Amino acid sequence: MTEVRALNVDDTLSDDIVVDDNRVVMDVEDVSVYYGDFRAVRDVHMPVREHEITAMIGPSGCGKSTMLRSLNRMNDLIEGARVEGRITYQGIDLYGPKVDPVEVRRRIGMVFQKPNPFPKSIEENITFGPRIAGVPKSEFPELVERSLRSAAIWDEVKDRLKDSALGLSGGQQQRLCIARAIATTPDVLLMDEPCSALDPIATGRIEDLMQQLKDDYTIVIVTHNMQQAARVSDRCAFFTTEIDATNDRRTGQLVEYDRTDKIFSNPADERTENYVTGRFG
Amino acid sequence: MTEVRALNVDDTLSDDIVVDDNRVVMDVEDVSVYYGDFRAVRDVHMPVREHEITAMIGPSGCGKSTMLRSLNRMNDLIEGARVEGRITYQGIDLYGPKVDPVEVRRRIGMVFQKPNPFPKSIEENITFGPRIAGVPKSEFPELVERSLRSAAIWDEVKDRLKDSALGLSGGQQQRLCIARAIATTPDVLLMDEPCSALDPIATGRIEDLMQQLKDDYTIVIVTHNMQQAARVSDRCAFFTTEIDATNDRRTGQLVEYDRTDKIFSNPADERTENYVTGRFG
Amino acid sequence: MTLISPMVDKDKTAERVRARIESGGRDPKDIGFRWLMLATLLFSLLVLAVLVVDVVGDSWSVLSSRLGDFLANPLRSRSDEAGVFTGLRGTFWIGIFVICLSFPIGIGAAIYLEEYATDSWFTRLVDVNIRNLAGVPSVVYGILGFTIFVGLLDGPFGEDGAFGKTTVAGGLTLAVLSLPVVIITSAEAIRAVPQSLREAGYGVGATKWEVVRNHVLPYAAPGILTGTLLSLARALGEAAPLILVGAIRGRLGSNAGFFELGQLREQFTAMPILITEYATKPGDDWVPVTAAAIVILLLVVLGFNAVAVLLRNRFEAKREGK
Amino acid sequence: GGSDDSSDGASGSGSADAGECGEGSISASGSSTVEPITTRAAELYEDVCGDIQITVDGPGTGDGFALFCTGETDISDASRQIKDSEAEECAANGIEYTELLVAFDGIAVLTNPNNSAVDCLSFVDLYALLGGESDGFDTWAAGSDLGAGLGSDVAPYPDAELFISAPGTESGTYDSFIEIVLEGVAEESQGEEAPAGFIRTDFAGNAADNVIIEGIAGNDTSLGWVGFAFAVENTDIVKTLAITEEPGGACVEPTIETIADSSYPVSRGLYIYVNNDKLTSNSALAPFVEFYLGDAYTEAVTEAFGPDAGYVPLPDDLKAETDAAFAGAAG
Amino acid sequence: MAAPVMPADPDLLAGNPKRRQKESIVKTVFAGAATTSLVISILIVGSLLWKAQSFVGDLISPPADALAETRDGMISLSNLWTEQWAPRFMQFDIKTLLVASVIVTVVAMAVAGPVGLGAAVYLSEYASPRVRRILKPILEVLAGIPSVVLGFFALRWIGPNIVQNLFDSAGNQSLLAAGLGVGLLTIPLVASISEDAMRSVPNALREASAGLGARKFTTSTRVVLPAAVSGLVAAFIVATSRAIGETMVVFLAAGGSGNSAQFTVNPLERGATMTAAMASQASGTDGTIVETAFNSLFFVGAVLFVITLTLNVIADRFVRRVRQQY
Ligand SMILES: Nc1ncnc2c1ncn2[C@@H]1O[C@H](COP(=O)(O)OP(=O)(O)OP(=O)(O)O)[C@@H](O)[C@H]1O
Ligand SMILES: Nc1ncnc2c1ncn2[C@@H]1O[C@H](COP(=O)(O)OP(=O)(O)OP(=O)(O)O)[C@@H](O)[C@H]1O
Ligand SMILES: [Mg+2]
Ligand SMILES: [Mg+2]
Repeated sequence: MTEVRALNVDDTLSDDIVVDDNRVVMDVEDVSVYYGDFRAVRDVHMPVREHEITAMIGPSGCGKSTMLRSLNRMNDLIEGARVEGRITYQGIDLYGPKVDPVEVRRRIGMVFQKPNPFPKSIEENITFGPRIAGVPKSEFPELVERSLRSAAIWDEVKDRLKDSALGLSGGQQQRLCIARAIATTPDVLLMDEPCSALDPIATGRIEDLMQQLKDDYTIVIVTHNMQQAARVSDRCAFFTTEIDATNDRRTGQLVEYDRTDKIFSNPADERTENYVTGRFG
Repeated sequence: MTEVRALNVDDTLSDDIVVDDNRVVMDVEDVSVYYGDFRAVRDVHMPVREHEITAMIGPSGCGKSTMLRSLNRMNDLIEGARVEGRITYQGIDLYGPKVDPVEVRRRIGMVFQKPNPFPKSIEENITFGPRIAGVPKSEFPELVERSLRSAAIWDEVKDRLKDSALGLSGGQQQRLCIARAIATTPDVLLMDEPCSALDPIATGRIEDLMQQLKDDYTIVIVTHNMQQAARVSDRCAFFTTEIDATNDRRTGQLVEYDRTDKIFSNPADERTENYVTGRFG
Repeated sequence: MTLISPMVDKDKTAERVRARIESGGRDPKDIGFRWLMLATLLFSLLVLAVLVVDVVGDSWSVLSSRLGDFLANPLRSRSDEAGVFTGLRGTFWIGIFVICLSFPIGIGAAIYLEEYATDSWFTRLVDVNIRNLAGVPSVVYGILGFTIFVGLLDGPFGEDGAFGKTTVAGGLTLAVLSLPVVIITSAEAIRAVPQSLREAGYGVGATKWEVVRNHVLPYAAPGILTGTLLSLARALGEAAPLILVGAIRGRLGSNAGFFELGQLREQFTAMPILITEYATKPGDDWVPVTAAAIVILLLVVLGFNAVAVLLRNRFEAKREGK
Repeated sequence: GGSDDSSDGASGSGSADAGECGEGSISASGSSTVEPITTRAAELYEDVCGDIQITVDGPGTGDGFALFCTGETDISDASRQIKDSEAEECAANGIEYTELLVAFDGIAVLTNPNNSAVDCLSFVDLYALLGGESDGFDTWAAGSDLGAGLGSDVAPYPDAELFISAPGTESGTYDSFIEIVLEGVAEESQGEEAPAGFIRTDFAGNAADNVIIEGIAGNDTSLGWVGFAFAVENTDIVKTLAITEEPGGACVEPTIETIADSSYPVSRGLYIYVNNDKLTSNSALAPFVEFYLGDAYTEAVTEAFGPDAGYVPLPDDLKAETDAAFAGAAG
Repeated sequence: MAAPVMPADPDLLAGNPKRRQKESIVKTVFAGAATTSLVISILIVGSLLWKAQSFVGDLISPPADALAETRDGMISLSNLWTEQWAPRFMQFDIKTLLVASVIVTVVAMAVAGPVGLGAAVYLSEYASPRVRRILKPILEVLAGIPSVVLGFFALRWIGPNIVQNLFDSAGNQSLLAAGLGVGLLTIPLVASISEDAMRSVPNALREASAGLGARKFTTSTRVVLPAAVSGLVAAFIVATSRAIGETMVVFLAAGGSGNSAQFTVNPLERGATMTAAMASQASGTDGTIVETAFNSLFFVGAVLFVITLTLNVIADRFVRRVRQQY
């Protein structure tokens, strides 16, 4: 694979895509996200490639979660949240008129910072998504096993599928949440700091799991932990905040988006360098 | 100064104190802290030396805050919290029968993770402590200026002392809280992640301030940020958690306590090394 | 050079420090205040305990000698025959109205406000309106009941001779009275559902209703149940609106059984009205009767209250324990 | 009483068959004073015709007639005779009715047992203390001049607080007291128009008779009035005053006898009005009224408030007139 | 070169129309439920105004039957400002009712304010979680005691045992006895809202205070109470509004149930509050067969409604302020 040129937020990304990279499955073009009047993050360009892990890093409040949640219209649920610019999935404008956000979320699954299993049985956690999507009940047993296997938790729970998911440990719960997301047959998985509530061992397992999952899914992950970004991701977007002169509030922005090794070894922007070397944050 | 030997949790600390180190102002000997039946942290030995910054680091839940709050009997406020072992200040057992915890807290001040100014004027925030301690009103003007100067915030607020403290920025609020703590003339300052709610610039200012303050005060700081610990502290205690075999809950413990440069360059314990090199957490 | 001019107690000899720290000091003001506050709390509990003891004591002669009679007999003009049957029956049916009308409508409105409504003038209006309705005195709801439910619904929902002052009118009035409280408490319970649970639902492609039905409502159910039970209890203890709606204080002719539907179109009475009537009857022999009726109403109302509060505590404890 | 079996009203343990009881339900409304009698009769009727539902309400005589004259009720209880205006309303709606005198109710004038200064008052004295011209008098003595001017032989009254405990304006007892005691003196004193009114209005009336009695008992120099039936129950805590119509006349204590023979001057008749059309259209009505005036009569009247107290039954001649009136209406 | 992604099936993300339709039906149903509250408000205001305006109209141009009941053959708006409340005589002195309401409310709040606040301070600041777990529910259960019960208690117990014992001149019923009864009724309300307000003060402030060497007394009075002041004011106003609107206690224990009352400022005397006047007007009308007199009920209701509404709006302001703060 050839090296891509370090991106500059002012460039148009599509010009920079190199042919033998993986196909772009989601594209973020010139996107700003607002909460009411407040622009939380601005001018983001970020193509997401198939079967890659794309990481978003940056200091707290720089809009990583905001950006991530725009990718599957999860932000629709927040009063006043608004996306400007274009986000596409398989070439379809996610915010286009004929798009049903419910369907978007089915195809672009999400895993959250704090494991959030439903307070129901392990099995019901998995089958909820398929059930509401109209998958026939007869397929459930196979589907449950497949999802749990994919999330590398089948062996741990196969004898207690009817037990409450709340009885699982934090790391198990997080893998269950991944399994639950997988069960609706998405092809992109968004993960917002999926390990930050977990201990080192559970973290390790999730990281391993992500590596396995990327064969079948495209993954976008937000993390606070730079080492984690360096370990797991193929591509890395560094965000930071800057005071918006017009209203004196901090707006997040994409500083640099590039291959992970490049970001960590030879970043193009000084701010990125300061951050990845731990000068602040 | 000569190097102190790396401490081992099983040693008795007093034997290891080297003469030309600063005087030990607080000593933690064989301390465990419980919440009800749950032992949150166990077997801590940790002498705190005058005019030094002692940092406590470790993964979430390892008992850093618990330990810190035991140092000025702040944990008394939590139902069921209980200290075993001996914590001394100037040689006095803090948990001795005749000790007035209120007086302890006046002498061992505390700064919290989230800036928590009273919803009153800046001035009243500062004078609250002295007033209840019976300092005559006539001394207030000088005391306010002195405290605010010590906390390096005087210039920013001197024209608005009567304004509400809630109008200050997060970083200013945190410095105000430090000024407020200083105003009761403590000689130890405990700080629980004082910068974690702040942006990099505000963080930088607080770190500078700590360096200035250590000429007059002894500081114990909890931080999540290893770079911060490395930057500001003289001595560093690394805690971690381990499953307590008896009850299957995680108990925190002190892994290593030593000079900061030693902890970060040449730790004695492998777990410390894993942690400081970012292998997890 | 530095900004810092230290004010550390330079004179900190170990002895002085020890003396101050080991002063042991319990401040008398501190202790006095604590006891004063405790006294106020105990006072309020004590007065109410006196009330209960007093009432139970007064009622004893009736409850111990003729409880069965007392429950089976209607509003009567002689103290040794008087009972609470018709009152209980009316209160039961009023409860049914509250449960069947204000619960579903109230919970529906709460779901709308918490889950569906966007921040629009309409939502704000409804919101402000509900909070104000909750503060409207119950006697004013009586006026509503009198003009609307008694006056306008006389024809369709009232039998001849009931003058519109029917169980339907009473039930509707109290259903309307409890609606705002049901909405507010249900909305609170729904608001307490962790956002993460909703996100989990939406994240796997559920529609709003699917999330609400499968996740929000089950989670909020204990809270909703608590709130609705409390508002039910409040409605069952209300007398003022029923006085305006014309609950019977003399003799209630209806000898319909407890569960007969026909009585909905007949005149009615209810426990609090019956107590008001008994309380204003002349003669000391009515005191035990009144007290006994009060004990029975208290059992019903405080029973609902206690169940609600226990339920909530149970679920809260469960949630926190998790 | 005949109903100490625990009948809940639904048992229908009647000894008579449906033919005698008729079918339907009966509603009575009107005076809260008469309501206990009608209620008691209805309660007793349960043993005879348990399936007949009889509702009795007591909002007041006026309200009762308002309903009665639009044909909504079968029976109207009244503590006075129907007013002309009410009769016109009935006529306008084509309602014909029969007036049945059922009992007497004395009104007892009360003070506190500790008040030994007065034992007997005349109408004039009562007017001087309670009439329209006494507005604002807060001692007994304040009425002295007025009383003396009207010929009282008791004035001057004691110089003590005048604490009034009396029925509220909504009650029939209040109206009767005005009508019987005050109206005549007022017209004499103020002229036909009675610009100052018949009764002073500056006291808080009360709806609950026991509360009125407790008010009397709670103040050493209280004055008030209440239905005789309530007063006799409480002679241990209140003192009934003897009354004379004219100053200097014979003082009469209220008792069952003195009320029945009309020698006690403050008494009134209690009535029920029965809708004539309903007597035929509602087959349950006539048997009930018959029972009311027949089997139930004595017990309902005398025991309306329990075995020891009650209203005063009609003397035989008046009772015969009532029976005859009903017989005529029922055809 | 960029790989221009060809749009896949444009309906790929169109979703299931059936589910969307169900969603919109459900939403409409719930919106309808929320709208009923508006309908109720409109009905309340409508039913108050309808007859209240006809009452005021009657005062301006009195009908004959109303004139016949008066002493001087005169009715005007000034009948709203005389010395007594006696609808039967066309005396509609609204200040008699207002002042009685104020007396009852002041007495009630003088009891419920400090006692409720003290109980709240104890529960929020001193009680251990275990004690709070026991006491708070008891207090809440007691909040459910129906007001007829407290009315009976005020009449039978507070009046004779407390008021008449303390004040010789007091009758068996008095505004004071009713006020005390209403006060008892509102204690749990004040305690509960105040406790919520104090508990919503972030623990960080308590810690800050304790960290500076403050005792609990100081923390409670100088930090927690001032920080919670909006909530406490709200609690007080809400309770005041409740006390003004309380009916049965006053109806039974204040002595004004006979639908006539004198203007008085003496709490030891009998009197009728707005609510008691409404209840007695509605429960017995022998004397007031005149429509005008009966309609005074709606006029009083409208006045009561405006007063409580104003109080509630003010209380809401304070509650909002609490929310904004933390
Ligand atoms: N629901 C919301 N309404 C208004 N502003 C919001 C909302 N959520 C986030 N913000 C603001 O948007 C900005 C970006 O927030 P976001 O949560 O995306 O940051 P982040 O990079 O994920 O931070 P963290 O690392 O702390 O999770 C912040 O200033 C935040 O205060
Ligand atoms: N009030 C409390 N009651 C019971 N357990 C507590 C309480 N506070 C803390 N704990 C438990 O004690 C342990 C140590 O908590 P502590 O807050 O001291 O950790 P920490 O190292 O400060 O973590 P963090 O970095 O997240 O602040 C944890 O298991 C925590 O759940
Ligand atoms: Mg985030
Ligand atoms: Mg901590």
